Amino acid sequence: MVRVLYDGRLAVDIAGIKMKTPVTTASGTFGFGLEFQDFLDLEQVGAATVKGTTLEPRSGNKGQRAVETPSGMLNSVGLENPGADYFLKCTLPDLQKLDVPVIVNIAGSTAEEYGLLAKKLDVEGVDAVEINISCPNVRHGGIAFGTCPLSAAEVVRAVKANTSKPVITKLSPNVTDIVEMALSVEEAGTDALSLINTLVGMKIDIERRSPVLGNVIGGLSGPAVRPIAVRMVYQVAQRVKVPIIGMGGIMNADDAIEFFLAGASAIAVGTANFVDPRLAETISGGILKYLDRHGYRNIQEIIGLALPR
Amino acid sequence: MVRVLYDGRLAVDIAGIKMKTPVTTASGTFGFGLEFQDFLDLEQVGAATVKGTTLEPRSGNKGQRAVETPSGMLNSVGLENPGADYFLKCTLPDLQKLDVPVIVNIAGSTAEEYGLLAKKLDVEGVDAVEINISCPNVRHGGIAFGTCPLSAAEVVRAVKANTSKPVITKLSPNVTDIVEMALSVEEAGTDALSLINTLVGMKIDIERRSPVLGNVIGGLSGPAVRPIAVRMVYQVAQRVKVPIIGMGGIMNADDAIEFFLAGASAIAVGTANFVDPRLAETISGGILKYLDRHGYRNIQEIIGLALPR
Amino acid sequence: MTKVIAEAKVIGQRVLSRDVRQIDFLVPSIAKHALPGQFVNVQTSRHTAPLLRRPFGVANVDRENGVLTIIYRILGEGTQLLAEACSGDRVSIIGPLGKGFDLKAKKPLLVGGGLGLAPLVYLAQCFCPEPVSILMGGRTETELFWQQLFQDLCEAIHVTTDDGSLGAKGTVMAMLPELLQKGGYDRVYVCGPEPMMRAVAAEAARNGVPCQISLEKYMACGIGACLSCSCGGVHKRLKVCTDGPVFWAQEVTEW
Amino acid sequence: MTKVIAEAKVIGQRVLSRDVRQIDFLVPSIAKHALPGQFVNVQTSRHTAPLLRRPFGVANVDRENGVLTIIYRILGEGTQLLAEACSGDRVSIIGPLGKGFDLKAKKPLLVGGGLGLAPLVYLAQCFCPEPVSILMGGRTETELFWQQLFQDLCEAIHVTTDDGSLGAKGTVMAMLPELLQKGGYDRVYVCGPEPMMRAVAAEAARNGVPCQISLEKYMACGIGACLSCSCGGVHKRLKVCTDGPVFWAQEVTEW
Ligand SMILES: Cc1cc2nc3c(=O)[nH]c(=O)nc-3n(C[C@H](O)[C@H](O)[C@H](O)COP(=O)(O)OP(=O)(O)OC[C@H]3O[C@@H](n4cnc5c(N)ncnc54)[C@H](O)[C@@H]3O)c2cc1C
Ligand SMILES: Cc1cc2nc3c(=O)[nH]c(=O)nc-3n(C[C@H](O)[C@H](O)[C@H](O)COP(=O)(O)OP(=O)(O)OC[C@H]3O[C@@H](n4cnc5c(N)ncnc54)[C@H](O)[C@@H]3O)c2cc1C
Ligand SMILES: Cc1cc2nc3c(=O)[nH]c(=O)nc-3n(C[C@H](O)[C@H](O)[C@H](O)COP(=O)(O)O)c2cc1C
Ligand SMILES: Cc1cc2nc3c(=O)[nH]c(=O)nc-3n(C[C@H](O)[C@H](O)[C@H](O)COP(=O)(O)O)c2cc1C
Ligand code: FES
Ligand code: FES
Repeated sequence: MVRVLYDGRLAVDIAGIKMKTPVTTASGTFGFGLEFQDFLDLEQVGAATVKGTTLEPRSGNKGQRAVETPSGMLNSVGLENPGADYFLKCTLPDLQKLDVPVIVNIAGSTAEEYGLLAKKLDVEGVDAVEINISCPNVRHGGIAFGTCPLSAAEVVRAVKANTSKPVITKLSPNVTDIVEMALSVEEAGTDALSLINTLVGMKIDIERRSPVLGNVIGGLSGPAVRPIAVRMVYQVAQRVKVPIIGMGGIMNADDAIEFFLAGASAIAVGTANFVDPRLAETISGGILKYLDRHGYRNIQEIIGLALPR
Repeated sequence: MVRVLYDGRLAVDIAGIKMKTPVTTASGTFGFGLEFQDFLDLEQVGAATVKGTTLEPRSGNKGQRAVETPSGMLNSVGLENPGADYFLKCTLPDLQKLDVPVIVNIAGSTAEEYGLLAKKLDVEGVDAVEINISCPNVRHGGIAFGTCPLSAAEVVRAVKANTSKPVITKLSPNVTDIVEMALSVEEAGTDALSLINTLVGMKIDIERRSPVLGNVIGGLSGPAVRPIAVRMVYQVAQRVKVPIIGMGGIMNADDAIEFFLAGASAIAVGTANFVDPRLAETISGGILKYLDRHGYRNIQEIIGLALPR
Repeated sequence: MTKVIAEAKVIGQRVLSRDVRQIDFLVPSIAKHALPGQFVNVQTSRHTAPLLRRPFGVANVDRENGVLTIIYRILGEGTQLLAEACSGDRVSIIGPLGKGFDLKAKKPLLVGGGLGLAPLVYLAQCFCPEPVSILMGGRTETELFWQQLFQDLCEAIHVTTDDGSLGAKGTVMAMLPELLQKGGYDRVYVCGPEPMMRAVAAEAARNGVPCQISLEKYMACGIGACLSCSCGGVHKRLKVCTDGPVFWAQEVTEW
Repeated sequence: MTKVIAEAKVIGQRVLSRDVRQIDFLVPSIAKHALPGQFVNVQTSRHTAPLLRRPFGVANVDRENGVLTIIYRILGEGTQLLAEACSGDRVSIIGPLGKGFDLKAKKPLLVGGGLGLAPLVYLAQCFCPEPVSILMGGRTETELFWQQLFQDLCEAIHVTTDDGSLGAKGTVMAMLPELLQKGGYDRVYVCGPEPMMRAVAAEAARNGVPCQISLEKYMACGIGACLSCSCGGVHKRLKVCTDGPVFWAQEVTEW
């Protein structure tokens, strides 16, 4: 395994989260990070974004939860997780031993719940919270927070009021106007943005004549969605001031660079972790090579280069 | 080439358009149909949906117009076409010689323009018009008609008022709520729906550090988007009464069947025409085999089978 | 047991039946640790479609020579690509994954059907020279090759086929009760279609014989990170890819 | 000239340089009609990625034996896959596509650079035994193989390289004016990078020699259906894939 000497050229500061490299992991695709220790050195990852955590334990969706699609996959895990208390007691201590920022992805069904969760996670060892707003808003008849600028902003405010940590808001791409969503949560005080979450899709088993996923619909991720993700980062980067963590279909350093050029200050590896569990570490080397080849001194110099001047 | 004897088992009637087979072609991917005559028998296609036509000739976008993406492609042709007059004078006569319904896809930048175009095309030889509402609405600052239920409905009414032909409205997937869009245009009187059009995406050339497409953004199509298309058909089919022409990433008969099970009454082959220009003809044979294997008498029996009961 | 990702070299491919193949990989780093019941996650394409790795049970291992064998049925794109691999080709493999079978039986009965028989080959091999019996269920006699594979590894091979074209007619349940009553088995290991495993586990329980099952769930990661494969357990949720795929029958409450 | 879609059989693959290959297909239905300047659209994968066909100029044709040759540079996924094709493999090809070169020259000068030289091989072949001259531009001497390809087909081969490592130093423009003034050529055919074609066409116009160019645009369909490849023409919009790829230089107003 090639160890990359970062020497500060890849260092980024995302709303106060100090990362050695801008390569992080996408929530839900990296477990708690510890699962990957056979394959990579967690300390060589910019930040470990752990899987979606809720106040109470959740057992997730029934039936088949994942299926491959052309250059992508659908998942409907349904936020299975052991709950915040378990995370704090059993997982965080192990993560704390490592020199890597920990970002906890949080989900709830009311703004208050997000607030309570943020407060509970406002402890040493947690470096930031990432708000997953692609969850159904039970108050408003199940419409996802992530598709309504106002309720998204409400969640952001509830979280900001309850934590001393940097707050990242992760946007859903299933909206007519991603810029409107971004501006709304920026206004509400988010310190950074993650985009994109998964697109809603489904697959039908033509032999059984019914949906493949137990949950019928699922979230589409992987290289198939990259053109949509790059477009959204490119559009949002032109309008917001907060830093963006770009993700969606990144399979290698070239794909990552597309996101930096589109205006992302950091990126996350998601589905690709399943194909190559070393990627979140090795991709940094590829980015350095690109910087060298084009004569850039550091990653900052390429952020947003493809944006209109 | 295997000629399929349809014997009525695949026949569908989409809002009065009588098709021998429910397999049609997606606008913009099939030229005027005549381009495919070296490869297939146009009369074996359910309907030939010809490329987007505007009132005046358009020369389209500058620079690179297409690029491949994982299991998909982006295009930004920009509605290049010789205009409605040229179509009526030079192309339609050739199409009329063939025993295949002709659907003309239309685009404009105001509701009135759509109306004028519909009136102009209300002639013998044109069997239906398909409204492409994914065009920027110049009146409303360039916001696409396709992403606002009210302006979409306005376009539909303008077209309905100016034609005696069946009107198909083609929905854009770049919206928060596809069902809302569908209900709005159904209410406005559309006779059928086509879904989906392309998703907005982009690609950046990391060597040149700028967008690949001259137009910066383009429309994503191909198998990559199929899960999204199937999901939208499935959601809309549960709520509307008008028939749906399903499309988005159909590469073979199995993919087509997914759409029928999701509630589509016909399907269209798009990007796949580029990979296999015979597909719009040969796919019907595959559908028949499926009907046989499962003991269905005709295509009607499988439409919507995967929908919740 | 560390999991590794390795570039395996294809050293042989055998046609076992119309759609079943056996492939041998030279991959010492995985072969030297792999236990019966564990699986490997194989990348079938360097392109983005097919995208995910495909999981296959370890069907045999030659530790000395660093060879790992899998037996697979050609079903879709991924297995089709695998079938096109030629000797000398490199294939990326992650393994060994998951928890394997408990090996502490004195008189084990192996029960399998379809490709579920693949991991049982390696299991039988590991019990040698202990006397192992196997009960195989199949649809027709077409998959005779399984008998050849188990021939030198088992003291008794019992066969059932749905149409009676080979062995007893019916499912494995046509023979299992009698075998369990008279055979003196102290462990049942079953791997096959879910209905088979449920029936076998229930019968084993009736006879008071401890039973291990090997679950198959759609897997995206294979290393416990995505929760695609989770199932309900007595004490907690279980992940088939890391807590299994082999479980004691009573451990799993919801498959 | 009907276009056909055919399953071609790979009958040979030659390494011309580090990243350039020549591949011979047995595909009589296309080979028997293909003219110089036309192209074929090759499916490089049966999976959805890479998705689209890849266009390549016809580099040679052996009508009698039904063999069609293309010469290609390994650039990305599609050409990499093509380079992995073995003799006997089947590849789906659509062709012949587009309009080829006008063949009515008495004393033609061919000008090319990079892979633009590929279609000129077939063009030179078609002029034989007429005396053909070629002017080739390259970056360094590494692509010597082109000289071997044209050796028996041309009476004169002029070479320029950017670094002067072979032939004259500079671009083809270092030699072209003199050649056109003294050579008595009645046609220039140019295929190569756009800046080269623009410069050559301008120089030909200055010398009153009719000039044909062969455009390369990103193509999705290759058969005139998608309008990915259109460019501006004097009288109307042109499609590179059906109205071209070969055009008279003055026909095209906006590349
Ligand atoms: C732990 C485990 C061990 C297995 N061992 C074997 C074995 O030894 N021999 C064997 O032939 N098969 C085995 N399988 C099944 C094997 O993984 C699938 O047959 C294979 O992935 C199909 O790939 P494909 O691309 O050819 O088919 P696809 O076209 O992808 O799918 C065909 C069918 O296989 C199922 N499948 C596809 N991908 C996966 C996946 N990643 N995980 C689970 N199921 C999937 C699909 O649900 C579908 O029904 C095992 C599966 C698991 C989970
Ligand atoms: C009419 C025509 C004739 C050609 N003749 C030859 C030839 O004789 N020899 C040769 O080596 N190359 C030729 N090319 C270029 C060749 O098509 C590309 O090099 C090839 O498609 C690259 O495929 P890839 O998957 O390896 O690379 P990709 O990774 O897909 O792309 C690499 C580069 O090739 C370009 N490219 C990719 N696909 C296409 C496409 N469908 N159309 C046009 N450009 C594309 C891309 O813009 C990119 O810059 C020709 C192109 C055209 C349009
Ligand atoms: C199996 C799986 C589980 C996921 N779980 C979560 C989650 O809990 N919270 C969240 O915000 N995003 C979740 N995501 C979305 C990813 O974090 C990421 O935004 C998305 O997959 C796009 O990136 P990719 O294409 O690189 O995978 C999940 C994705 C996958 C594939
Ligand atoms: C090159 C190209 C041009 C297109 N032009 C049009 C058009 O003019 N009007 C329209 O309504 N849709 C147009 N579309 C969208 C297709 O008709 C279709 O809705 C979309 O591509 C999804 O189907 P597919 O994935 O099978 O291609 C175009 C698509 C492509 C790829
Ligand atoms: S397959 Fe990902 S957790 Fe088991
Ligand atoms: S490539 Fe489609 S029209 Fe030319």
